[in-house]
Amino acid sequence: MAKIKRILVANRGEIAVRIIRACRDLGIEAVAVYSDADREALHVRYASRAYRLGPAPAADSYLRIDRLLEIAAESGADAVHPGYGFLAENADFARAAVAAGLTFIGPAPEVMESVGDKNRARQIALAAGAPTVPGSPEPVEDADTARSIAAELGYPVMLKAVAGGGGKGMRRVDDPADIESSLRSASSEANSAFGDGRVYIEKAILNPRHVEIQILCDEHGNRIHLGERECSLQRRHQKVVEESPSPILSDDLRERMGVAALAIAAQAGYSNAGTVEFLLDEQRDFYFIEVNARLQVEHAVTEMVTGIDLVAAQIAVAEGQPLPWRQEDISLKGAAIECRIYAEDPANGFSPCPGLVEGLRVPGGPGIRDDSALYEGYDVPIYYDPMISKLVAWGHDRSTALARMRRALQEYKVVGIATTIPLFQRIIEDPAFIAGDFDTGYLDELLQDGVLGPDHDRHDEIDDVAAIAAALHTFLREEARAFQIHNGSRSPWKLAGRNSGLRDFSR
Amino acid sequence: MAKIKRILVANRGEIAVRIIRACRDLGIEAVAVYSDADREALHVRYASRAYRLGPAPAADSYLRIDRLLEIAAESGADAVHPGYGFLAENADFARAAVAAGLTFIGPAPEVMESVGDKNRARQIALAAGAPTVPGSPEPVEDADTARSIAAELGYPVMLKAVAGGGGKGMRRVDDPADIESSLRSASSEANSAFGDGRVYIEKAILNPRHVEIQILCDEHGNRIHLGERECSLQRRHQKVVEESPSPILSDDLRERMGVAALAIAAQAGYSNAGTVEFLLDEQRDFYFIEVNARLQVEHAVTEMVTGIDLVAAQIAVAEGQPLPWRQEDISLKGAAIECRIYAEDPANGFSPCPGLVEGLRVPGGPGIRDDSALYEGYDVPIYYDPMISKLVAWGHDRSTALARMRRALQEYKVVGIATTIPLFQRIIEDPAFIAGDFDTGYLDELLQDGVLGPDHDRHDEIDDVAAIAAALHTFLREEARAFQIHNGSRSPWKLAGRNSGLRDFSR
Amino acid sequence: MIIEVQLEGDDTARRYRVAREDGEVCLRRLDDDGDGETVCLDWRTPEPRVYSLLIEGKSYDVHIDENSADEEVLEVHLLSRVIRSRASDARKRRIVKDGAGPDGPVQIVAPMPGRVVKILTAEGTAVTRGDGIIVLEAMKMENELKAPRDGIVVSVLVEEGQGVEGGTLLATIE
Amino acid sequence: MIIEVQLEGDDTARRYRVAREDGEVCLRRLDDDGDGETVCLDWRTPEPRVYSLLIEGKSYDVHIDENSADEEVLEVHLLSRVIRSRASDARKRRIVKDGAGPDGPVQIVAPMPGRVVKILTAEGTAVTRGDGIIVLEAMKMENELKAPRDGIVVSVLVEEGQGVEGGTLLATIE
Repeated sequence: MAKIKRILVANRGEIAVRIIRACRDLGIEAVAVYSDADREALHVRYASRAYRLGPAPAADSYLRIDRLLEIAAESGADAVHPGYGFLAENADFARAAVAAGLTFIGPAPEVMESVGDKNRARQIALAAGAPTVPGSPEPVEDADTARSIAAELGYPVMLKAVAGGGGKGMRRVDDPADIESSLRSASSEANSAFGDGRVYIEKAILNPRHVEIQILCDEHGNRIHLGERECSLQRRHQKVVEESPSPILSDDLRERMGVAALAIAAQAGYSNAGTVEFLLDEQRDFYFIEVNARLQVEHAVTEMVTGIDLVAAQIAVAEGQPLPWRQEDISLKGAAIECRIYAEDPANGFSPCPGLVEGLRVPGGPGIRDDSALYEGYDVPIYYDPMISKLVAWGHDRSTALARMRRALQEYKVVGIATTIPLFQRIIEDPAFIAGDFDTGYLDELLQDGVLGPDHDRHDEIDDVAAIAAALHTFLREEARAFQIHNGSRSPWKLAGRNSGLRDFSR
Repeated sequence: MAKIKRILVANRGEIAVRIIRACRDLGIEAVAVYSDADREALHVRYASRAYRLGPAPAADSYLRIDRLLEIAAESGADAVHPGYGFLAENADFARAAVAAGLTFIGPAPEVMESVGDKNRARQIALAAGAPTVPGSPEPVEDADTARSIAAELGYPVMLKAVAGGGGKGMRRVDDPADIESSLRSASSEANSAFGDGRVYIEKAILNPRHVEIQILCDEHGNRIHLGERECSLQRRHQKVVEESPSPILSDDLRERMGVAALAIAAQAGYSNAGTVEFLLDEQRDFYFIEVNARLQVEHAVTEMVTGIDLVAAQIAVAEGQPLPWRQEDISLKGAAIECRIYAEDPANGFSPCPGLVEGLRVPGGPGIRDDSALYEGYDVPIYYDPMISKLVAWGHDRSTALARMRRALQEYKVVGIATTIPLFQRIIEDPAFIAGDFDTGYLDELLQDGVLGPDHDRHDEIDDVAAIAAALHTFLREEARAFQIHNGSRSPWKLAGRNSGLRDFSR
Repeated sequence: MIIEVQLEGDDTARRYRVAREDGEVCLRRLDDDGDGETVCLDWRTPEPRVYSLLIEGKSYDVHIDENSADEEVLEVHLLSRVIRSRASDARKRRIVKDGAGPDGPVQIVAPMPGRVVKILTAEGTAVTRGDGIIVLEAMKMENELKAPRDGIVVSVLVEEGQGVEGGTLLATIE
Repeated sequence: MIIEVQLEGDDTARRYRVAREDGEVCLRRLDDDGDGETVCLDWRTPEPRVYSLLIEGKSYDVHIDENSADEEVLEVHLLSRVIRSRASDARKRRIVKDGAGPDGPVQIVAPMPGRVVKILTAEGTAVTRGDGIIVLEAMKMENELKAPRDGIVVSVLVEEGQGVEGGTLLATIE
């Protein structure tokens, strides 16, 4: 049970900053790593130490296990935290770190491997007595087998990649006639995405909700769960808004799902923080889908309602400490919601928008937490995941949390790059979302008429003010330009702007 | 019990922003008011409506009761929130607002008046059976009376202004020989500060702690308390750091102080949110000192540990709603601490530092709340109170709250004006503060050797890096200047800076 | 100056006469129905691209993003909404129109910084509206830039693998 | 360039030779003990007046405030500490010294924006170090600006009631 003194944070961006903050709070030194694109990133600036990994592409930097271990040795780190993404669920990395004498902050490599394989994870769940989606426990090889399994399950069925995630290699089949072609296309998509074309069949859960249980297990066999997160708001199978508690879980259902999640954890020999994901059908029956053997992006909503710092808890467990809580110590207080803010333009097909953050105003006040890697002057690089901030709001009930989120989104100004803030502003005004009445298909449906909403959502007063602002903006730009043409290239607007409000153009 | 629809926020700065946020969270329109110095202030920008009050000086704007009532009528406001400072405890304003048909968000004017007079408040406390500091309930007129009261109480005694606050008109007397001159000087100081020279005598509480109870009372006789705030960290009788819970209160003592506070509230007929302030002596005996009939600056620490939004609660009470909580529903979870960040230079005798905020980086992450009125480009005006932000940290225990505050202070960057952030960085490293071992005299004592601490606090590594950074900064400045001299006044550094890191000098 | 503002979804553009009077910016709407009132705006720019407007007692904090490829295309962020619009100096717009009307050359501009991963049409190729011209990659996502109208790709100014800034001219169609 | 840095509380100043080598800023400490090693700094300025320094694997996020009245007086904010220092180009400092040594004229400058509430000494008055010259008010607080050394007030450039910006020259003592 060695006290951890220096943690290599094998990640970048907002999650690296999050982990570094936990280190600072615990009096632990954080060692940052950076690619050439990230020398000025906040995680480098907030860390105690920082080392260059390599060129900008992730394959040359954040995915380089050899360089990470070299830096761990050079910096004198005694532990490594992988964050999420990159190498977070790479058992080879975990194994290499342990072999190098480092404490890996996460589950043991062999556990990571077994729960990371969908088929093995499914078998673990079955052995633990947890409900799973009806279907084949084994990959299917040919269309005839698939057809006979599907007939037994009843249509519609889902074909899913064994190595899958993010909706790749996934097909819904409504009719036996489509089995063969769907199997072929799912397998080929899975192969090109994961290098593994194996596919299995499950009964399709119609209009499902995605609800997951946060678990926390120590190395002494103590296991607790920290309630659920509602993650049904997904765009193309990617979570965009999460909340805790789920608006539809009863205490009884939460208890049963928690018990199932912990049984799976026990069966897998799981330790450290993890997430057990379930689908809920329209009868509120739940089915295990997978284990995420790492910290999740949406961990903050659980932190807000339980008061527990999950990163600090991960570190304590990795040190070998027993959990300081028993299940009865855990209760969910109030409600929390998270928006994943991306550097993407929702009005333009969610095309990525890296670039210079010319202006930034961060929301504040009661119940607001901003976990971001932004600062004014930061240049969002083109190479990595476009998530730039996680905005979290807490309230004593769900409607207060939503109201605060609405307010915070309005306060948040990121100037210079487009972000998905307008997407969340749309979602948070939608009656079905406000009522808690949505499933995993809801968001894609909502966005069919464009992110900014249908025309009937327009508002005369807002239109008038927007048009006036646009006219003002254009007038000032053209005026400044005319002045420059008449007076030579050196603009006097620097002085004039102070008084006339033209500072915008003088910067 | 009329629902409030539109609130005139009769204040400015961070507290106006705080109230406007609560309005937005509740779906209520906020009407801001502004002086000529505040047209670009955040409270104007965040409000639904905004009206000009008058010229910059407070006497011509924020203290103009007539203008406020005109604006309330013009804007269609149905209620007024006074914040703190300015007219918050001015019973004439409250009375005029009520007479104009507005709902005043605070206690009734006559209650405000009775608890605002120190002598009457003391009589209320005595009638309520609450312990008060031994002393005269009446102002003393002459030195002989004073001497005989002092002899009865035992030295040292305190002379205090009836209309007092902030340490003005206050004298400690250790010896009968000093009574006469102290009485004269306290009375004259009180007269010039408050226009009221009356002074009373109390026994001096040695090495006291200042602990206050937050109360919340509705108009139906329901009263609860939300625990205490420890406010002993004061510089020249002004609170600078507050926390909840107090590091020295037992559950039993909290309960007894809460009961005393509520008895005083009942005796006064108090409604809405308020604070009952006490001194604690070295035996942990407590003595009532005064009632603050308004929201306090430090209300956020109570919000963090109770989960209750005090401004929202004030509005609900003002609407005539009964409190939704009973005393047994209230518990303090974890610990919260607040630093009042001022635009003052702690290294230069706390001289005020208004001016342009050229750069701003706000801290974030778990447990951090920033209630501020700052943004990058904001020009802090010279006319008003220098408090620019309240930084609050919450943790599941006091040491976690302190660690997060330490981290947040390090993250917080306000470029362009000096702030008191270095003062808090000093306090938070001080062993006595960390141990919770301090009284109201602690901070002035700590600061005797200067805010930045004694020389033995120096650190070779930090000195080396600081000197290198200073050399680099100076080199870059001189280099840019030399380049400008050689190449004419139009600087090419705008381009060069991008690559060489010289952006600093090109802005 | 006459400023024309076309809000997305509106049938017709709004026209404003905007001028400085005694240092103030004053504005009159000139739509079909004739003569509106001239109002002088109470406005500030407290932050870059952010306008604080007070109109009839109401406070609006407006943030305007210009499209990096076309400064006339604006996204106006206001009260939790985004209103897309095109705003231009009417006289200037006429000049541009004369030179590059619907039949003039069209420029394909990088909408964001990124890397050119594929050039789909060589110089001299005839394309129809919607054909892909260039694939640009940024943040793990590929974006196909399409021909906004029929024509011939007269120039391609970048190479595969090249990194480009937002706003870079990539190709021209005539 | 030779830069001298005097940290408050230190007996002697540190001297650095700073130069650009192949675009990098390299620095060598030149203290009494003779010749140190030349190191090229890994530095950036991600934000105005903020430096990110990496030195021997350690990361320092340093924020430097210049005194508005005297650019050589720096407050270096680093790891929860504030280190006050005076840093200058040694050659330039010599020039200034020749012109305005300890016996030269001294300027009283407004340390912050504010309003002149009182002028305590008229032009021509002899003052001793510590005497109040001007009272400046800002944010409900009065600040007395004092004579930094003995001399005669040769000019007072402001009037009572006047508002001044930070850095404004208020008076000169010789």
